Parts: sequence; structure tokens; C-alpha cells
Amino acid sequence: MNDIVTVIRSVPLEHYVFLSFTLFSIGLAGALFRRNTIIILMCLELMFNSVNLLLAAFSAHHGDPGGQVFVFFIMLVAAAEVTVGLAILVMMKRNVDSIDINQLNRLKW
Amino acid sequence: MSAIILLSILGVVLLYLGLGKNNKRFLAPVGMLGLAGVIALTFLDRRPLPAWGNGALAFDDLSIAFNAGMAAITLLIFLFGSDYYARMEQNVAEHYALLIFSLCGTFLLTSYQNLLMLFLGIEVLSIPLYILAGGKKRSYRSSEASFKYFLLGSFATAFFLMGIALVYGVSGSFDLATIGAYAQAHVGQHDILFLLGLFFITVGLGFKVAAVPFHFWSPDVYEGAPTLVTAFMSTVVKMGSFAAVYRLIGTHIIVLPPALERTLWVMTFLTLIVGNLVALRQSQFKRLMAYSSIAHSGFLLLAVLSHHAMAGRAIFYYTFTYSLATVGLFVILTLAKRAANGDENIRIFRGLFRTKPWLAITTLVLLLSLAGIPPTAGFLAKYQVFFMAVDNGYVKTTLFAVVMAVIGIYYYLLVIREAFTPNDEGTVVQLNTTNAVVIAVCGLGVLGLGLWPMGLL
Amino acid sequence: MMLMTLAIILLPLLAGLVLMVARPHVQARSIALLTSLLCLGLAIAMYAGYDRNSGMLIAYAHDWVPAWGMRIVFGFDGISLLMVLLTAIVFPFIVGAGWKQQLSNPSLVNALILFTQSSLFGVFLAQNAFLFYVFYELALVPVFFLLIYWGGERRRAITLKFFIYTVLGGLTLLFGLVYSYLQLPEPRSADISALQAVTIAPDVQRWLFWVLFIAFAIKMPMFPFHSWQPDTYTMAPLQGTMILGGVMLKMGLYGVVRFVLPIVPDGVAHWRDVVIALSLVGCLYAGWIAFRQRDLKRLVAWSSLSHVGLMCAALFVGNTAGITGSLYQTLAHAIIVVALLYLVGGLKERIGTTELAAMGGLKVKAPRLAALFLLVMLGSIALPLTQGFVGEWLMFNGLLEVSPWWTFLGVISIVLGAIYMLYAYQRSMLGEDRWKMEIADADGIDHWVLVPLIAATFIIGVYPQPVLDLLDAPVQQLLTLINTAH
Amino acid sequence: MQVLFYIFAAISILSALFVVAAKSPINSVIALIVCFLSIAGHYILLNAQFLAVVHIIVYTGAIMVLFLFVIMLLNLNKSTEPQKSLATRVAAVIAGGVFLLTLLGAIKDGIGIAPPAAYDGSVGLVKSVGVSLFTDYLLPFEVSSVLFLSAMIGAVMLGKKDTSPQPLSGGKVLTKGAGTNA
Amino acid sequence: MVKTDLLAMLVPAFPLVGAIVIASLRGKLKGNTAGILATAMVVLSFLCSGVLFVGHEVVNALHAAGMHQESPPEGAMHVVKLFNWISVGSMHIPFAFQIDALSLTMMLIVTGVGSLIHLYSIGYMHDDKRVNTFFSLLNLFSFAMLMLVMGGNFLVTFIGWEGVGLCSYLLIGFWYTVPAYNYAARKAFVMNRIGDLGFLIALVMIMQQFGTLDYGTVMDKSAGISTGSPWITTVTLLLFVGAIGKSAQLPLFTWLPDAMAGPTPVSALIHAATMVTAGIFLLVRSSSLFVLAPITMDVVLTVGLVTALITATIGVFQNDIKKVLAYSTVSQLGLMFVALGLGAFSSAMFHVTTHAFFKALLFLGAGSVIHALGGEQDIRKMGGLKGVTKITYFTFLMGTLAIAGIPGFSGFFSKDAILMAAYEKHPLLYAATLGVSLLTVFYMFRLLFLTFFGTYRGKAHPHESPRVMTVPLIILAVLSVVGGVLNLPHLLGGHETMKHYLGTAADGIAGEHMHLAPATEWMLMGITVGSIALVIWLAYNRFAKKTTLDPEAEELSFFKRLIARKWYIDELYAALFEKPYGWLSAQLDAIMEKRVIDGAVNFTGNTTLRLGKVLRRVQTGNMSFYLFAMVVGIIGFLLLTIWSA
Repeated sequence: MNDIVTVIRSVPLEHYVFLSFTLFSIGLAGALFRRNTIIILMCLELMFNSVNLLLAAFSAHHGDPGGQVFVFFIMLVAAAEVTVGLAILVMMKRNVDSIDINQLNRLKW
Repeated sequence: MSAIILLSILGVVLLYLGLGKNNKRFLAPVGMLGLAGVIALTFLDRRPLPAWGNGALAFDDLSIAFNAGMAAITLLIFLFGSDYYARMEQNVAEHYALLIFSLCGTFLLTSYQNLLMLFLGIEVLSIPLYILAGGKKRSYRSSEASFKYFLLGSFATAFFLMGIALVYGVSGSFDLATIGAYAQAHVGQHDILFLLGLFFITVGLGFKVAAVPFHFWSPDVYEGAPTLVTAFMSTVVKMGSFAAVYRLIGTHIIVLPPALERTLWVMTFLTLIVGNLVALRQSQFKRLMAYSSIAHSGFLLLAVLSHHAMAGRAIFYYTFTYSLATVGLFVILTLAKRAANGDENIRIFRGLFRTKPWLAITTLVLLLSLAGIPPTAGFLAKYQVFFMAVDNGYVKTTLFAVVMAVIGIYYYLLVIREAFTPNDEGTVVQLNTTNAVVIAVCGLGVLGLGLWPMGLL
Repeated sequence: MMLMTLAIILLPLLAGLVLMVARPHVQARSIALLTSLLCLGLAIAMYAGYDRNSGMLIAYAHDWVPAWGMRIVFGFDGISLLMVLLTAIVFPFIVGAGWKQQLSNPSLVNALILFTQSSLFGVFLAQNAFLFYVFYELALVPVFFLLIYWGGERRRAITLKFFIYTVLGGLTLLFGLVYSYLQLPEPRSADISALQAVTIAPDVQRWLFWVLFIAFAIKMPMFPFHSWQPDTYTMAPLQGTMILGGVMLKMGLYGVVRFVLPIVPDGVAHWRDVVIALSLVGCLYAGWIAFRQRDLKRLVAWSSLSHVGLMCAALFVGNTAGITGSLYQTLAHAIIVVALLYLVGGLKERIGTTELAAMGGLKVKAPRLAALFLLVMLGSIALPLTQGFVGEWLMFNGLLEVSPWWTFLGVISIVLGAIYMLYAYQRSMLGEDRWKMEIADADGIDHWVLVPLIAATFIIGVYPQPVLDLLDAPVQQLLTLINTAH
Repeated sequence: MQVLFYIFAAISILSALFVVAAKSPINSVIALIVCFLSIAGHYILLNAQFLAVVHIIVYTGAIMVLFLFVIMLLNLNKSTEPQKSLATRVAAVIAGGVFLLTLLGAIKDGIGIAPPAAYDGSVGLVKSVGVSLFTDYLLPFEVSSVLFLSAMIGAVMLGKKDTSPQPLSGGKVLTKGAGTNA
Repeated sequence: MVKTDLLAMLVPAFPLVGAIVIASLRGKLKGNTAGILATAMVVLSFLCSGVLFVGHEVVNALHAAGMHQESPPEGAMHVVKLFNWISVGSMHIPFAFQIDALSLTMMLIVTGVGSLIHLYSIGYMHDDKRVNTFFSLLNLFSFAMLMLVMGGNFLVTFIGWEGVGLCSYLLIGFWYTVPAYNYAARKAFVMNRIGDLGFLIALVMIMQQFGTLDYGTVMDKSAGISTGSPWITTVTLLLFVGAIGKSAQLPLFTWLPDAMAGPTPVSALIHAATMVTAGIFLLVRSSSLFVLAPITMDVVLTVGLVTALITATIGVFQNDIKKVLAYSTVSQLGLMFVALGLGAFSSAMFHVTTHAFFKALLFLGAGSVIHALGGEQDIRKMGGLKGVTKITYFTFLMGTLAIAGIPGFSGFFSKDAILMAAYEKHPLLYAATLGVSLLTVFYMFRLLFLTFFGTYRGKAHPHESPRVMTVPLIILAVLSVVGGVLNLPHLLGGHETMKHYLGTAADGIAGEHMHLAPATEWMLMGITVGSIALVIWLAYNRFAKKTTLDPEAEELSFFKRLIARKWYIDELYAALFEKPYGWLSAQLDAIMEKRVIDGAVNFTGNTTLRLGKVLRRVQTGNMSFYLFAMVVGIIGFLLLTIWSA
């Protein structure tokens, strides 16, 4: 166990922050970058995970399980959201016959 | 608490009812019955803090007021729904159940004590809405609305979560009180992560209340979603979200860093401007309402940021009366829309006064209330906002808000004008009892609360 | 007294509701007329029962929203009473004018008129700033419908403009009231008497003055905030114009007396010359423009503007003569404007237009009408022994105390008035008969409406004392308020 | 051992980039799975074993499968996805970059979190997490059931084919509304 | 004194009642009833005035003899206060009459001459459809005029002041179907109003200064004002502006000739005998102020003189019988102002009186002539009427002689007094004044000769007027002959009765003093009479023998044409004031109002709407754009936050 702890101790918290920010930004850029809505959903998942990572790091740092529990909940929610999201996607595909994000511009102004 | 439990049970019950083929007609009544029970229970929830789930939830007077109010509005919407869903074959029970679940979420929002509950509340609120927005499964616009709402919503959620993570990282807790204590301890210090965290959280909430520039979803979703859902979104959801915003920002549980305050003021300005100005050029009633609701968010944000002692009640009064008016108007819209076979341009109101004078007069009252003309409740609501802002010294801002309010009156007048100009082709609006009741309740409520507001204040 | 005060507000309201619900198209006018006459009776009773020196008489007070300083307080002093009388006097004739104007859906028209009357009484009797504001805005709503429903061409646009313009003022006023209310020390009360005692820093007063004044400036309307007025007056249905010009505009002057002068005396002192200058410029400007108006109704609108300019100027001189004169003039102006507008309506109903170019030579076929027109005109150009003269005399005196040049400008307006009114009279009435068709001379209704008004003009012109005494005490009180503030 | 952290970090970032860049959805999915696995690795390093397990189950086990499933279902697996205009993509990259830079710039002089006195090795083990989950966080746990319920309903409701004979009210009309709207 | 009060109230009451009654019954009254009623009313008030006059005389006499107790301390003045008209704060303006020598004199003139003219009108107007209206207006005028002269303070006087203006407006435009007449009426009223403007301002200033408008008090307090102070100058000038308007002096005289559009009796009563002299009356009333303002006096003098000269010259070339008389009226008024300017208030009042007699006479005579010729007014189409209309001719002759100032006639004395005063001031002034009166003589005799001598050049068949018209002529003729005795100068064995009498009322008069050596006076009289005779002879040669219509105005020299066209003053005013006024009014409406003010308002509104339209476009409906916008917004806010932190 202790070696784990030493590892935690040895990696400065900043790096976790940097990492998660980076992942978050990548996800964000991806969401803007792609037209395929499925990919965009994946990017969202990526963003969630970056947050999870951050929370986990903090929780370990604070020695408080709450953060990890929160991650757990985020996972639940993410699962639920993905379910719904994909369901909507399917419906959309049925109605719009495309999952291209730029196809959706009938509601405007 | 018991109210929340009852709500979830109610949802499940409705689902089971939905299994039966021809139980459709029972759904609305049962739902309303349940909601009545919920309202009753909310008042029993008064407990000294820290209350439920190890202080995850706390029911103070304000949250109870909000809960009761939202339940009441939902009840009205159900009443409306009994007619609205009459012609729909499938999934009626699901719709009702989802409404109930979403309402459950708003209950969490009014009484959360830690960020986890806030987060869950938002999700429980949103996920059913994502689905409901797509309620018209065959309709292009419905699915578009649903998807836009979903995608932007989860996008905002990501930021929201990032915010929570950062705040947690700095303060080491999700509990509002602890965070507040932390903020107190570090007030005036350069605590960048905390700042970022709060900032991202406000972004998430800002999305929910459709504050500019996170408002893009609302017009499209309002327009695309089924009218009943739109009504729900623009009323109950708004109440819930603002209850949440108020608890986090308005009260002094957490003292915001001045930098963030400034940002929020800018956000308020933008919201007021965009909401009012764009609404000027809307010919589509639902979109008009969407922008007007953005504008109202602006006023409410003003109320929140005034940090006035009475802000909570004021916000409740504002949102509740606003919701009453809005529900009534959406019902009327549905009627007029049917008469004009589905058109949603404000032109469809034309000649309303000729055919149904009292309906037109109610419309007038409701719109005047939104516009904030005495003696309707809307006037008192706006009045309180200005009052609080001036009282805490935001004079120029208030003056600006006043001007915006004037602009606001203009587009409501456009609708009134339509309703009161005689038209050539006489489209006769059909009005059945339940809807009549809903509209009457809304109209009288708006008037009554305008004349005798003490009940709510 | 309490009973009467409430009754005079509620009576028209209830009657209006009855009309709206029952829709007795035939008897609608009679009911409305009866109501307004009852109100007149009540007003006279109030006048009779009021002791001039008893100052502010609070008839009814009740909590409304104490948290926000809102209380329901009705009461009156001399000034309020004058305004109430004015409203009560004018409205029967406004309703009576309905007999000539065959508007569609009479019960609704009269209901709206009665609502307006009720809210106007409310405005003048409310002794709580926010209650005042509520009625102030409320009065707009029925008028809005009168205009949008029965107005002339371009009514949709013009009405919106009018409404927005006025509401802009209104909300600014609300803001101003809230602000001044919050300057009061705890425990606060927004009752006018309390609010008038507020002390505000002079530099604040400088901007607060405009915040409070703009609403009334628009309502009156004072140059250069008047551009909504001619269009609206011209477009509005006759009765609507009567209400606007006869009574509503007085709300502006009343508001100035009640709020602007006492609350921001330093601001007034600072801006006085600007306001007086603007008003007088407006007075002459309007008088001048009126001369070239092709449309009689429009001409009346401009003339009203001109008169109001003078009144507004006189309000700000801050001395007995000026303020008394101005307030006194409100009554005169109300009566004259209503009479003039009634005549305009009569002409339109006879020859189907209000274009001066199309008129002329009516005196040949309708001598009595011409005679009535002449008499009304005399009132309008403020000939001595008419009411207008007394008011203008006092106002000129008041202005002189500030500067002789103000008086000079003011007096010029009587020449302009003579020019355009005589011109209008000649263009419409005199000249050789050019009408193939038969033109009805003034009939019973015309006489019933016009003769009392004209009589009033002359009687109060010869013996104005009853009204002047009414104003004496409150004006003194107001002046002490203002002067102690400096 | 801390080199592991940097290895995992590198893997996750690269795979994340690949998710965005990959032509065909399938590749993206694969990349994402890799990314998630690396994140699980991070959890292990953070001594959050419970999370690591759940993470793998939920994400790689459930969610990603779901993604794959949908992709297959809607057979979106064409690598010829119409791309956004170059300008947009550049803009997207810039936006992401600027965002990242802003954040990093914000925290350049330290994140201001003092390292704690002592690390508790037991935190993040199944036991401790479980305990706190079923004591402190019991209420949210239950509430989340509502969430799932509604998600389930939604999935079913939206997912299953609509068998109602006539088109729902207002479908065509809404499009008409569009005409009047624009 | 109660009796006095009652009488004083009755004097204006009668005509007022008459006016109201006739007006309200104007539909019913048939034939001459209205006329008779109206006349009766004026006669009654004349009688009342007479009684008052006598009573007043007695009081004065007694007071002079120191035997009268209850007379008011200032003796000659008795104020009848009816009620408080306007009383606000410190301002108390009673509705009061003042009975003193001045007002009594005017009352007698107004009611006396008035009743004669009423009588005359019965005959003159009895063909007219609206004769009842006419008489009610005439009565109303008498009322207003009485208010003017009886007013116990400036404001009551102002009532009458505007009242007569109104009546003159209505009577000038009596035949309202003729646009020209309406125009004339409007012109008259507006010009009067311009005068009133000055008057009103003066009143306000006096009010401010003295805190009262009662003549008595003002007189007393005016003692405290230092001579020639700017205030007094301004006030008096403003009062004079009022007088200019009423009494048709430069530059506001052009309305009076046009006012001849009204029926001739109106011209006689309003535009010759009474109203136009209101200006003089006002100045005499406030003489106590004017004597303190030398500058104003000079202005009065100049204006009067210039007016007199100009209008006299114009009179020479007029061919409309009434226009000639009108211009002569103006020039006579000018003379009166000269007298006032010289401080000879009594002479002015004296001339007012005599002028009232003979000018009324002349107008009525002219009316009778017009009546005789069935409405013909051009003297070139007349002539040789002395054979036909004997009474008219004779009376007209008397009037002419009187105005010409033939010794023995009233005009001689009144004019002579003015000439003397002028000479005393400066010989040149005398010369100018003499010139005016000679011009008067010339055109009056031109008129006389062209009308009654030579041969008839018209078409209609002349006939003498009925008795109801001739009787007043005769009475007036007598008056204008003997009117001189009222103020017989010492030189001719008189005691200047009128002067002394008026002296009791107006300080200005009391303060007069003339001291010319009798020799000079005799010489001046000689010169005057001689020159007058000469001029008459000239006129006789030139016009008396006229048999043909002489071609006028065609080959007139420029100078003559200039005069004949009234110095183009009307044209000048039209170009200078009327047209620009209308034009600017239109421009203001079109540009200032529509473009600038309303334009600004609309611009604001439209800009807001346009802004809304623009912002609306932001909602493109494109999802990725929304995402992008959100991100940009977030980044923006992020930077803002961090920046301000």
C-alpha cells in the first residue's frame, strides 16, 4: 500500500490539474470540431472523465472519500445521459435521417 | 422530504396506470390528486436544520413556498394536459410520469444543501425534459429541439461539474456551509481555483436559467417542444432553477468574490438586452415567450444580485406570478393554434375579442402582468426587483433595467394589439371547461395576487 | 366624507363592470351619463363638506404591502379636490358627446370611459405615492383601448407610440419614487405627506429632478416631449381626445405639484429657468404652428399644447400667483378643450371632415352653432371675464416675479392664440355659403353640452373666488415646503 | 513509480486526440476506450480502486458498448463523414487551445492547495467508499434511482418505433409555422 | 352715497341687459323692436350718467365750498366696489367702478353719442336681416365701453378694453359672408391684441410695483417714483403701446381704414367717437405716471405727429367717402396724441369730446349719403347732392366747418388749444401741427365739394334719409357747433371749464399750465384762420365745379401714387409679417416638428427595433454555432473574471 501512497505523494497535484484541464479542453475542442453527433457525445464523455479524474485526485489528496463518491454519481448520471442521448439520437436519425449536427437548423431566429 | 417520496411514488403509480389500455382518462385526475397531496405534504416538511439525508436537504420556508408553488403550477399544467393529451394515443402515462420526476428534481433544487444534491437535482430535472422535448416523436422540430436541448445541456453540465470539482478541490467539501466558511476564511485572497470553480458552476446554472450567452437553447427548444412541455419548462423549471441560483448566489451562504460578481452583472446586462431586444422582432408566439422569459431571467438575476434581505420572497413572488401568467398564455395559445390549424404566429390571436371577449380580456390581464402594468401581479414583481436594487444602491443599473422593462412592454403590446384588432376571417376559438378553469385560475390569480399580495409576501 | 371618497372611485368602476357584463347597448349611454352625474354630485358634496383650512383630509387608510411601502390611502386637500371637481365636471359632457358620436359597441365605449374616470379619481385622491402610480398607469389602459379600437387611420402605430412613450415616463417616475422613498429615514412611509418631507442631497436632486419630472413632462406634454400628442389627439376618437386633453394632461401638472416641487426643491431651483424656458418656447412654438394646421382637430391639439406650456412654466415660478394661476387654469383649460373638441366633433358629424380647407360659410346655415363656437373661442383666447383670463393674469404675475422677459414671452402667446383661433373660426364658420346640402343647426344635445360649459367659463371667469379660495391654503403649504427646503 | 503517471497521462491525451481526429466512428470508439482504460490506470495510481473498477465496468463495459451498438444500429460506420469547413475546424482548435491556455495561465502561479499533513491509505478502498456511500450519501443514492427510472422510460419511449396511426397533431403545421417564422 | 352706487351699477347694466335680452330673443323680435329696445337702454344709461354727473357736480361744488362732509378725502373721486374679483395671496383686485370727472365725461360722451347713433341705426339698418344681432352687439359695445371708462382699476378697464376690441371685431365682420370684411375684422382684432399685449405687461408691472391696480392708490403711490426712472419709462411706453393699438397710431393704424368695412353707424360710434379715443382716455387716466416719464412723452408726441401727417396726406387721395373720414380720424387722433405728448391733457380730452361730436356727425352724414345713393361710397360717383339731401348736406357742412376749425365752431377751440400748446413747445412743432390741420381742411372740403357740389355723376336715384336718421344728425350738428363753450379759453372770456373740471380727476391736468402772451395767441389764431380760408378757397376752385369723373391714379406722379397707395404700408406689413408668419409656421411644422423632434423620437424607436432585428440573426439555429458561441462566451467571461480578480 505505502508505495501507492508514495506515488500519490510523489506526483504533484498540479499535474493532475493540468492533465484533466488538457483532457477537458480536448473534449471541448472535439465537440466543436466534429459534425458527427456520436463523436460529439464521446467528446462529452471525455470531458466528464476529465472531471472525474480531477475529483478523484482531489479526493485522494484530501483523504476524503466524498470526492470519489461524487465521481461515482457522475458515472451514474453520465450513463443515464448517454442512454437518453443515444435514444434521442436514434429518434433523430429516424426523423431527420442524418446525425449531422449541421442538419439541425430548422428552428432558428 | 415526504413530498419528494410521494412524488416519486406518484410517478411510478402513473406509469403503472399507463400500462392499462384505457386508463388514459384517469391519468390526469390521479396525477392532480397526487399533486394535491404533495402540496399538503410540503407544508409538513418544516424541520429545523440540518434536516434530511445528513444535511443534504433542508426545507426552510422559502423552499417550501417554492415547492408548493411549483406543485400548484404543475397541477394546473396537468389540468391543461387532460385536454392537451386527449388526442394522443401512446406514452401519455410516460409524459405525466416524466413531468412528475422532473418536478421531483426541482424539489431538490429548492432545498439542496450540498453541491451533490444540486447536481443531482439539475440532472433529475433535465433528463426528463430532454425526453419530453422530443415528445412529438414524428415531428422533425420536436426531435431537433430535444437534441439541441440535450447536447447543449450536457455540454453545460460538463462545465458545471468541472466547477464543482475545482471548488471541492479547494475547499475539500461539497457542503455549502463548509464552502461558505472556506470562502469567509479566504475572503479577499487571490484564490484562483475557487474563483474558477464558482465561475464554472455559475456557467452551469446560467445555462439552466438561460442567461446570455448560454441562452441559445431556449428559443429553439421552446418552439420545438410540445406546447405543454414548453409551458412546464418556462414555469416550473424556471422557478426551480432560480431557487437554486438564489440559494447559491443570492444568499450569503457563499460570499462570491467581487470579480465573479462583476461577471454576473455583465451577464445580467447582456441577458436584459438580448432578451428584450430580440423579442421585439418575434412574430412567433412561442419564441416571443422564450425571449421574454430570457428577459425575465435578466430581471430575476438583478433581484438575485441585489443580495437584498427580501430577495428570496421577491423572487418567489416574481417567478410564481410569472408562471401563472405564462401557463395561462400557453393554454390560450394552444386553443388559438388549434383554431388556426397549427399556426403559431401572433396573428392567430387576431379577432379574439370579437369571438371570445372574456378570453381576450384574460389574455390582456396575463400579458399586462408579464409587462408589469398595475394592478397585475407582474407590476408588483418588477416593482420589488427595482426596489431591492435601488435599496442596495444599484441605481444606474436599475435605471437601465427600467428602460429595458419599457422595451419589454412593447412586444407584449404587440400581442395585445393583435388580440384586440378585429380580423376578417372569423376563426372561432373553441374553449372547453378544463381549459377555461385553467385560464380563469391564472387570470384571477394574477389579478388577485396583484391586489392582495400579502398572501405570498 | 370617507364614504363619498370611496364611492366616487368605486361607482364608475362598478358601473363600468356592469356595462361590460350586461352589454345594454341601448341604455349604455344613459347609464354612463347617470353615473358620471352621480359622481359630479358626490364631488360637489365633497366640495361643500370640505373646510378650506382643514388641509389634507385623509378619508381612508389601509395597509396594502407595508413591506414595500404601499398603503391604500385616499384623501384630498384643496388641490386634489379641484382636480376631482374638474374630472367630475368634465366627464358628463364627455359621455354626453357620445350621443353624437355613434361608435360601435356603445356599452364597451362607455365602460372604458367610466374605468378611466374611476382611475382618474384614484389618481387625484390617492395620497400614497405608489398608489398614485398604480392609478396613474391604470388610467392608461382603458384609453389605450379607446384609441386602438375606435381611433382613426394609423391608429395601431400611433397608439403604440403614445403608450410606450407614456409608459417610459411612468416607469422612470416609479424609479424616482422608489429612490426618494428609500431616502427617507426608517420607519418609512410612502404617503405623500411623508414623502414630501424627504431631504435629498442637492447634487442628487439635480438628476432625480428629471427622473421624476420626465413622466409628467411627457404626460402634459411639455416641449420637446410632445411629439406624440398632435398625432394622438387627431387620430383618437372624439371622446378619447376629450379625456386626454381635458383631464389626463392635468395628471402631469398635478404630479408636478405633488411630487416634483416638494421632493426635489433644490433640483427645481436648479433647473427652474431651463424648464420655464422650454415650456414658454413650447407655448409659442405650438401657438405658432397651430396657425398653419389644416385640420381643425389638430389645431385644437396644438392650441392645447400652447396653453399647457404656459401652465407648466407658471408652475415652476415658485410663487403664489403663478402656481395658483396654473392650477386654476387647469379647470379653465379642461372646460374649454372639451367644448372645442365637442364642436369639432359636431362639425365632423355634419360635414364629414375636420379639414379647414373643406369648411367655410357654415354660419349661414348654422348660425347658432357658429355663435356657440364663437363663445367657446372667446374662452379659448382668454378674453377678460372668461375663466382663462383670470388664470393667465395670475400666471403672468407669477412669471414676472422671476423675470419680466418670461412674462413678455407668455403674453405673446395670447396674440398667437388670437391669430390662430380667429383664423380657424373664419375658415370654418365665416365666408359665403358653399354648401349644397342641408346642414343642421345646433340642436338640443349641442346646447345641453355646450351651454353649461360656456356658462361655467363665464361664471367662474366673473367670480373665480370659490375656486381660488380652495387653492389658497394648499398652495401656501406647498410654498412653505419648498422654501423651507432651500 | 511515478513515471507510470506520466505514461498514463501521455496515453490518455494521445488517445483523446485520436478520438477527435479519427475518421471513422469505430476508431474513435476504440480510442476512447483506450483513453478510459488509461484513466482507470490513473485511478489505480490514486489508490481509488473502487472507482477504477466501476469505471471500467460502467464506461468501457456499458457506455462504449452502447455507443458501438448504436453505431452499428444506424450503420454510421462510414469513414466519409462530411467534414466541417476548414475555418470552423481551425476555429474549434483555437477555441480549445485558448480555453486551455486561459485555464493554465490562471493557475500558473500555483493552485494554492496546501499538501495535507498525512495521506490516509484506506481512502478509496471499497470499504471506505461504500461506507460513506451508504451513510452520508444515502439520500442522493436513492434519488439517483429516480434519475435512472426516467432515463429508462425515456430510452424506451423514444427508442421504440412509434406505432400510432395518424401523425401527431401539429407535425405538418409546425413546418408551416416555420414558413411564417423566418 | 348709496344712490350713487346704484346709479353707477345701472349705467353699464342697462346696455348689458339689453344685449343679452336681444341676443337671446333675436329669433323672435320683429321689425324695429330690437332697435327701440337697444336705444332705450342706452338712453336710460345716459340719463343715469347725467344724474350722476349733476350729483357729482354738486358734491364738487359743495366740497369746493368746504361744506360737504361725507365726500371722500380726495374729493372728486368716488369708487364703487361691487365685489372681490381676483384675490390671491397679497393680490386683491376688486370689481370696482370709479366715478370722477374723467369717467363721467367719457360716460356722457359714450352714452350720449351712443344713444344718438343707436337711434340713427334704427333707420339705417332696418332693411338688414340680422338687425337684431346688430343691435345686441351695439349694446354689448356700449357696455364694454362703459366698463372701460368707468373701471375703478386698470384690470376692470382692461375688461372693457378687450371687450370693445371684441365688439369692433364682430361689428366690422358683421357682413360675414364677404371674405374681405372678415379679413379686416381679424386684422383689427389682432392689431388690437398686439396693443393689449403691451397694456397687459404694463398692468403686471404696475401690480408688482404697487401691489394694487386701483387708480387712486396708483396715483398716490406714483409720487414715490423718481422722474424718468427706467421702470416708469418702460411702463408708460407699454401703456402707450396699448393706446397705439386701440387708437390706431403708427405702426398699428392700418386696421382702422379697413374697419370701415362695418356698417356706417359702427364706424361712427366705434371707429370715430368712442373706442378709438380709448387710447387717449387711458393716457389721461394714467397721466400721473406719464408726467414722470419725459422720454415717453416725447415718443408719444413724435408718434402722434408722424401719424397725423402721414394719414392726413393719405386722406387727400382717398375716393371712398368713409375711407377719407377714417384717415381723418386717425390724423385727428394723432393730433390728440400730440397734445398728450405736450402734456396738454385737457386739450386732448377737449378735442376728444368735440371730435366725438363732429366726427360722429360726419360719419352719420356719410352714412346718410350712402343710404341715399343705395350703397355707393365712391365720391367720384357723387356730386350735386346738396339739392337733393338738404338736411344731410347742411349737417355735413356743419361737421366739416367744425373739423376744419372755422372760428366759432367747436373744432376751432379744441384744435386751437393744441396749436397753442405746440407753439409753446416749439414753433416748428406748431408749423407741423398747422400743416396737419390744413391738410385736414383740404381733404374735408374736397370731400364736401365732390359730394354735394357740382353735378351728380352716379347712376342711382338719390333720396333724403328718413327722420329717424336726420334727427340725430341735427342734434349732433348743434353739438358740434356749440361744443366749444365747454372749454372756452380765457382769451375769449371763457374759464376753461372742462380743464378745471377734469383737473379734479387727473393729476396730469391739474399740473398743466399755459402762459402765452395774449398777443402771440391772437397772432397764431390769425395765422391759422387765414391759412384755413386760403385752403378752402383752393379746394373750392379745384373740386366744387367738378362735372366729370376725373381719371385718377393713372398718370399720377410717383410721389402722388405713393401717397395714394397709402405709402404701401399694407403691402409692407404683408411682406414683412403676415407672409413670413404663415410660411415659418408651415416650416416649423414640416421641418422642426416632423423631422427634428418627432424624427428623433421615431429614430430612437426604429434603432431599437433594428437592433433587435440584428441580434435576432445571432440565433442561427446551427448547433455547432451555439456550442461555439457558448465556448466563446465562457472564455470571454473567464478572461473578464480573471482579469478583474
